[in-house]
Amino acid sequence: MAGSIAAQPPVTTRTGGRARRWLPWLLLRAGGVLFVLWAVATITFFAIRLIPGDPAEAVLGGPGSQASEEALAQARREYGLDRPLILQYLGYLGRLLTGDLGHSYSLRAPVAEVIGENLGGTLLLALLSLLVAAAIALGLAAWSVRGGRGASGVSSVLEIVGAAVPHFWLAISLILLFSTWLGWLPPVSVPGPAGLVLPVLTLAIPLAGFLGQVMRESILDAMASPFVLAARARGEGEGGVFWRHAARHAALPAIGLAGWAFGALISGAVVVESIFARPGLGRSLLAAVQLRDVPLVIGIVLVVALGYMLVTTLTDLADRLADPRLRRAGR
Amino acid sequence: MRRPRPLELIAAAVLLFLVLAALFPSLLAPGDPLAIHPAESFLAPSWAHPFGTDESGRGIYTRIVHGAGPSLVIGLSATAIGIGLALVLGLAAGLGPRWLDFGTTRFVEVLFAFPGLLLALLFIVIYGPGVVTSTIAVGLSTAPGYARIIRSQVLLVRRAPYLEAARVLGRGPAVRVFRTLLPNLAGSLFVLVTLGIGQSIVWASSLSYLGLGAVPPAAEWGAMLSAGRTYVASFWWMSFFPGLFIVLSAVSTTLIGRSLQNRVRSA
Amino acid sequence: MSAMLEVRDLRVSFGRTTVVSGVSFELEAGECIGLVGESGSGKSVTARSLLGLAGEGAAVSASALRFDDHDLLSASPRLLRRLRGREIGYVSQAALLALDPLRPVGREIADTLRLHGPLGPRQRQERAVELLAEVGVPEPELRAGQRADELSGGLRQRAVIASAIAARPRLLIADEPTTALDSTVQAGILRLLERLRAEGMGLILISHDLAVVSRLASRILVMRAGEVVESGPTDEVLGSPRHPYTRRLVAAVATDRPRWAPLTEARPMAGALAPSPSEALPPAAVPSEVVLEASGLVRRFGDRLAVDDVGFSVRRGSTLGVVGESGSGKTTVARLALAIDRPDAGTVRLLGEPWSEATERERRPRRARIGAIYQDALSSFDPRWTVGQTLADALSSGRTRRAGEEVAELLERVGLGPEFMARRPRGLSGGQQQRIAIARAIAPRPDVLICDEPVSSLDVSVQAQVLDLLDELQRAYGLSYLFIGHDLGVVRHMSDELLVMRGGRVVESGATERVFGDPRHPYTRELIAAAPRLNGG
Amino acid sequence: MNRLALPLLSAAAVALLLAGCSAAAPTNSEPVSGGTLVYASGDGEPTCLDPHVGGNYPQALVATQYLESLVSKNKDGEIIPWLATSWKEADDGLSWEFTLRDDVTFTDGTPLTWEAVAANIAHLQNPATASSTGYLALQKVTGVEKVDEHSAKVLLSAPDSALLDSLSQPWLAIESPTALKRSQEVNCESPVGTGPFEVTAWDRQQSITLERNKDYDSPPADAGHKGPAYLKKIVWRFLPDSASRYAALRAGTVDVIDNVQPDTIVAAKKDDTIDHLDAPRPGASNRIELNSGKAPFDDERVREAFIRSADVDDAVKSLFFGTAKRSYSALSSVDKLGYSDKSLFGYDQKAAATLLDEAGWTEKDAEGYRVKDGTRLELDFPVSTNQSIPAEQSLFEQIQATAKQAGFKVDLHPLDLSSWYGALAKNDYNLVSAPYTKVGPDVLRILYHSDGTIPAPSGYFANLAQLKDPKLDALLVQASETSDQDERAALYKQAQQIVLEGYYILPLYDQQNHFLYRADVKGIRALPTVSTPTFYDAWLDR
Repeated sequence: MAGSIAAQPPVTTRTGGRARRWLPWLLLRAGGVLFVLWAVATITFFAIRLIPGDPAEAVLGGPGSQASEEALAQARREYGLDRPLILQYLGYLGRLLTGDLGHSYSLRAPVAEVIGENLGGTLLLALLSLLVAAAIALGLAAWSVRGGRGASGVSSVLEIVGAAVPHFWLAISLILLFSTWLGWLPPVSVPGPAGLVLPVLTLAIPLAGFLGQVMRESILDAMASPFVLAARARGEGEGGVFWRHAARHAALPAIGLAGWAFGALISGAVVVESIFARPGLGRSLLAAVQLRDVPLVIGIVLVVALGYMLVTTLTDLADRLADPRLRRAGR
Repeated sequence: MRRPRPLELIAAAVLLFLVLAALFPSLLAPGDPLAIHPAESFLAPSWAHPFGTDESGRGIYTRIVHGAGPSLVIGLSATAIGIGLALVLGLAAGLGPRWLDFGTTRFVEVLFAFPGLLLALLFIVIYGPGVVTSTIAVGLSTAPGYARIIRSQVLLVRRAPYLEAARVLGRGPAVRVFRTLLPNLAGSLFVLVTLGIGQSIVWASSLSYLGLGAVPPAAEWGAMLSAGRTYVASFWWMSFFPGLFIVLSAVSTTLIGRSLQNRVRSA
Repeated sequence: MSAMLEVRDLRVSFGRTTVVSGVSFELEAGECIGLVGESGSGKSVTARSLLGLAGEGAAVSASALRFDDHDLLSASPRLLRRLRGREIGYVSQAALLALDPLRPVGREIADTLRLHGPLGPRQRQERAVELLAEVGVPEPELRAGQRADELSGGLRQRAVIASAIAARPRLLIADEPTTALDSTVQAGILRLLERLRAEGMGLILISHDLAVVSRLASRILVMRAGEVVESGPTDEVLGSPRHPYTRRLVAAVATDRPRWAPLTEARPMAGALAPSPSEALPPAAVPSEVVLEASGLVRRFGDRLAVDDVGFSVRRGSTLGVVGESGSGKTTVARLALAIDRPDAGTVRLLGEPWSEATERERRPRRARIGAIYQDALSSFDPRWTVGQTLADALSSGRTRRAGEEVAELLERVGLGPEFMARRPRGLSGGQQQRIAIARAIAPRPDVLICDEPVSSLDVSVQAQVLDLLDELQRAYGLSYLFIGHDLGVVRHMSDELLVMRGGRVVESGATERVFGDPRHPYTRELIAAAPRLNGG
Repeated sequence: MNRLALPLLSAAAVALLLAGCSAAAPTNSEPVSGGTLVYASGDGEPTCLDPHVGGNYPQALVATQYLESLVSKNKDGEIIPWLATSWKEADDGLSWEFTLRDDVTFTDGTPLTWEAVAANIAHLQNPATASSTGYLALQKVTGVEKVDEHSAKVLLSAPDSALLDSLSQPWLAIESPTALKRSQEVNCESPVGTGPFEVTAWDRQQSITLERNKDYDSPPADAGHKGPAYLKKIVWRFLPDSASRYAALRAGTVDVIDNVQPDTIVAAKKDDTIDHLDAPRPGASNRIELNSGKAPFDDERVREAFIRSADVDDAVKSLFFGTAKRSYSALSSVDKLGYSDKSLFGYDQKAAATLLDEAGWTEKDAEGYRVKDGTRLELDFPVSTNQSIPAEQSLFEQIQATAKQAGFKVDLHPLDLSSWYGALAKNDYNLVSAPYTKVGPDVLRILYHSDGTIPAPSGYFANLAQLKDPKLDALLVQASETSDQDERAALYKQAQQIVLEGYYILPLYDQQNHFLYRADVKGIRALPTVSTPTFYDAWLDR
């Protein structure tokens, strides 16, 4: 659920250059990642403390448990909830450094294990949705470039509408159409590909709307550029011109958007995973927050933050490799 | 000025309807959005009730019209919060010295690293659901996206030759920023605002869907959509129309924003 | 044997506007024909319509449009695609952008072979390297793998030509092949085209630069507003131009025109400043005070030494020309003179007082004493302001933006009417934009004006008007110019004294006529020799 | 564009045809062994599969399939034998002796002996188990003694007429003593019982897998057959979204769904491929409690005025499509000792107005809400979005609207579970609705005895109406101790009269508990104890 984005690749950090100068860029990047992860963990740790309700109660099978005083006292000792907040925080950071994400209260299992089980589902969903979104956006762009007069008008409207649809309204409509009325697809996720189609479509369509709008500008610029005229003059057909030249140029802003898209996919996953009952990080996060399961919330948030940082680092790298002008311009 | 394309007319008409509905709801829908008529519940769309009725017999058309106000308010104020915060961050990063740029960018990345929805979830669970908290939550979670765009725009404008020309003409830094840099930035901000309004309404409705948004019986589109969700198999219109208006408002604000931008650019 | 290419009264129109009408010419193999005209004359559309690439929505008609036995008018898209690249090669107008920045240069050349040859991917790559060598690119293996932005302008142009001739076409269309190239590089490209023509390739050379076309073309068509105003053998057209437009074109070429000689018919200067239209007379030699001087300037970017120990002095009322190829450091010198950039070493003094050492706050009040105009005038205007607002801002040093009569008078002084006040610079021609830039620069009555390539991107005739305007203003206000350019003819015509720069160093300096009369440094000699001249050779 | 449309339309038409007619189901009369049943629950996934820990209804639903209790109940509400073949209360009522079946073994091989009873009761009373429902039900139990290898004596601090009712609930089912020695984490993941199925896998947030117990032969007295269950396997899934849960049932992806919405019940009636099981839960009826512990409901006239101003009948009819019958009692209609009095709850705005005037709420503010010495008649109503189904939340909205006519300003606050309990703990409510499932009328003691207002350490307390009436307390204690059924019935009747006539609660309907299942799944029945369906007798007619 990140904000909207205009067709503007982000300005990356200010160092760059030949192999020798990659090192400072890498160091700076690694430093940035560590800082962000630390900040995210800290903010979440203290933010959750603001939530009303007794954390110890969350430990004992969630809210409303009529656990006895001894049970609550024992839980506080066991999870160190009786120590002053700062000590808890430092203890927590210490364990974090050793990779111990702690124990989930609600699922009574190590957080790392819970995340391990759910990570696959969400990653698969996110990656497939990204690919389908890119395919739809590219398809629309190709159609609008070669489809004649009305094509580009219609496809740009489709993109705007696509970007404006709330995930859950789309999910409900898709279930109504493809499952209830047409009966082609299962309404909830079942093992195997059939269960993936609707969830992926629900995430991919809004993302395709955004990607399409962003790629459209750079594709139209490329198609009107001198190097495309030169390609045509060499005898290249329209198809060759689009796939060999314009499509690559559309990839640049799309790569720049990847960081934001990752955030949008994770937020979307929360909604899609609960409607289609797919196991995943999104759904576990929602449940964990409602059950005040502190370690699980922080664990998931950290994994998502790490994922986000990986994606932005990769896009930063891809930017530099794909478009040498960025590297040479020292940006 | 270019002759308006049919699409822009439709978008303008939708926006006009929404603003009218927001300002004078009783003009377009005289009924009371909250009054219940248990005998007339779950009626299909008909002349009496163009969009059908909900589980308590309230006209969905009436509630959508009366819901326009709150939904637009959420859209506008969330965008204001989002872009306001982003403007501060973007300008600090774009104009300030390098260390400030580095610091702000790291801060924006931290905000970005939080999945938008989690930021909203935490905020709402701490301060309780409701229109105000969900508006601030949507504003906060959209700010990093805008901050990143504003920062790149500022850097772009800051390097523009006409700023250097102003310096050659002897204009001081303050004059250069306020008479030249900011007004030129405003152009690109305008698009962000129109895009932002649509997105804020969509995200606010997602929060209502998760039960974190407007408190019943308020006629807010997201809450109506969420309420209709359980009846979708038997009474499709309860969810369809609120959803339709959420999409319509987001699409028309984007279209109007885009066409105004083209007008400004080609004027 | 009928000609290889026959064009009979070609007509191209977009919707209601006709862009090309009544163009006819023939071309034999091994012959070069020149299409000359200013921007908007339709020369480029004429060439492109031969390939069926006139543009979106173009209506092309002709009584005959034949290449060998192919009728280009009724050719099917498939046939046209087969002709392009295999039979007719095309070097596009903005050559520096004609290579896809994201793909290796070798791949762009291999594409032509892929489309029209039987070679497999590996042989294509090898052939591409051979082609690069053939067009004179050093270290072709290395260059083939690099991307467009890693090559200099000249190398990029050669790579584009390699791509155009890869399939050995029998006709090559070269559209503005040498614009924005330094003269020495330009000379190299023309020699390459000459070799291709000699090897039997038909060549259509399109340019706005008469001198460039005159070196290669045996026949010339002069085009204006879509029509051919004059055509014939090159020496005839240039030697004794019949049509008044051709005459003006030939006259406007600044090369070899003495200092102060007006390049345009002496137009009576309106307003109080009309000097008597006497023949070219330098202003009275007033005991000239040094208004701007620099000594020992050094500026380094990373490990590249852009300016190395440069010194100069500009006298009141006179022009110091700075000439050199791109990358010679002349623009950096201009930025140091304007104190936009800080030198690593050396000083700049303005009107006798320290200028580069002063703090920005100290400099601000004296900024009015030194103005600047740039090659791309449009990008130096605030996009949101009208012409009136821009000039009012310059006049009132920022306080009021009221368009008053002083603005109208300022416009008049640069030869523009008051109706321009309400217009937006974006909607004006290149020449008009540069005039407004000049008006803005002289508004605060400066002593010195830094002109960084002010006319390089203008058509020859427009260029002449701007240069004459600068002369008039210099004579009227005793302005001193630091005039920077890469076109030797223009710089020579404008400057009293000259600096020749190469690789950040001043290789030669002195009075302009002395430097051109007997150039001492070999690089200066090479520069002068490479500059294209109207009288061919 | 039309080039593409033609093929798309024809494909859709074909698919519609296929989906329309369901495959003709082969009809066998005899139960068929084998097959896997997929159960889709709308509740949140339990945090622990051992119902001793915590003790909520989702745990009871799944535990019914693999754990068994000492005793059960039949349709007429009489206690019938299960793991215990017979039982005897001591004359002084301070102990009960249970004789166990001698031919039952737990699925981990441990034989069922008296030690199992002792171990389970100890496990329930151990604070570390953090049991709530089980812990509260065994408050009077002080210990367990061996009588012989297969019979145990349960010692009490005071006579407890509700002991058998309590022991019949899944939250007090008997688990293998050997298994109980394992860590709570392991036991939560794979509890060991004597039931017809056993837990073989728990893939969190995905599904629980139960497989047939081959050696099973200890069904309750009223079971449909003997020996092992027919089904080979049960997959227990969690589909929180009600619309997609119902769609999954229609698509055949799942076989049984719970938490069914009223409109889907009506739709299912029209669909012959889906059958309906209505099993209202025992214990308290679904009701709105009026917090008499603080203003304005400390005044009985204001309480009656509110109840008179709430038009519940119309709302129930329109929102529940007749799938729920209006209740005028504090107890579920399943409980034989339920007492109801329709006359107390008639919708009468005039009466409400006069009552409010008598109570001093005479002035009205601009929006028509009643005001008394400057304070507005405003009521906070926290609503738990987890526990109240959407139809019930709409009912509260309709009550809010009708109460507004009488001058009450009702503020609804839909909250997630944690915030909801938080609000109750801080006494931050005037109205609240909380379900309570328990076998037997003793639920009245938990809900309305003044002890119920003393919050547990976690802040939770059950007496949400904050009713402190010594006379009522005495009645409830006496009823819980007498074993004479007629005396017990008379006592509970008087108790309920006090609660109803004091206008402390606004009863709505029985605690709804609806299930929909594919018509080709035969032999599903709800245990008459806590109305959880058992799939012991179920088989697939496929």
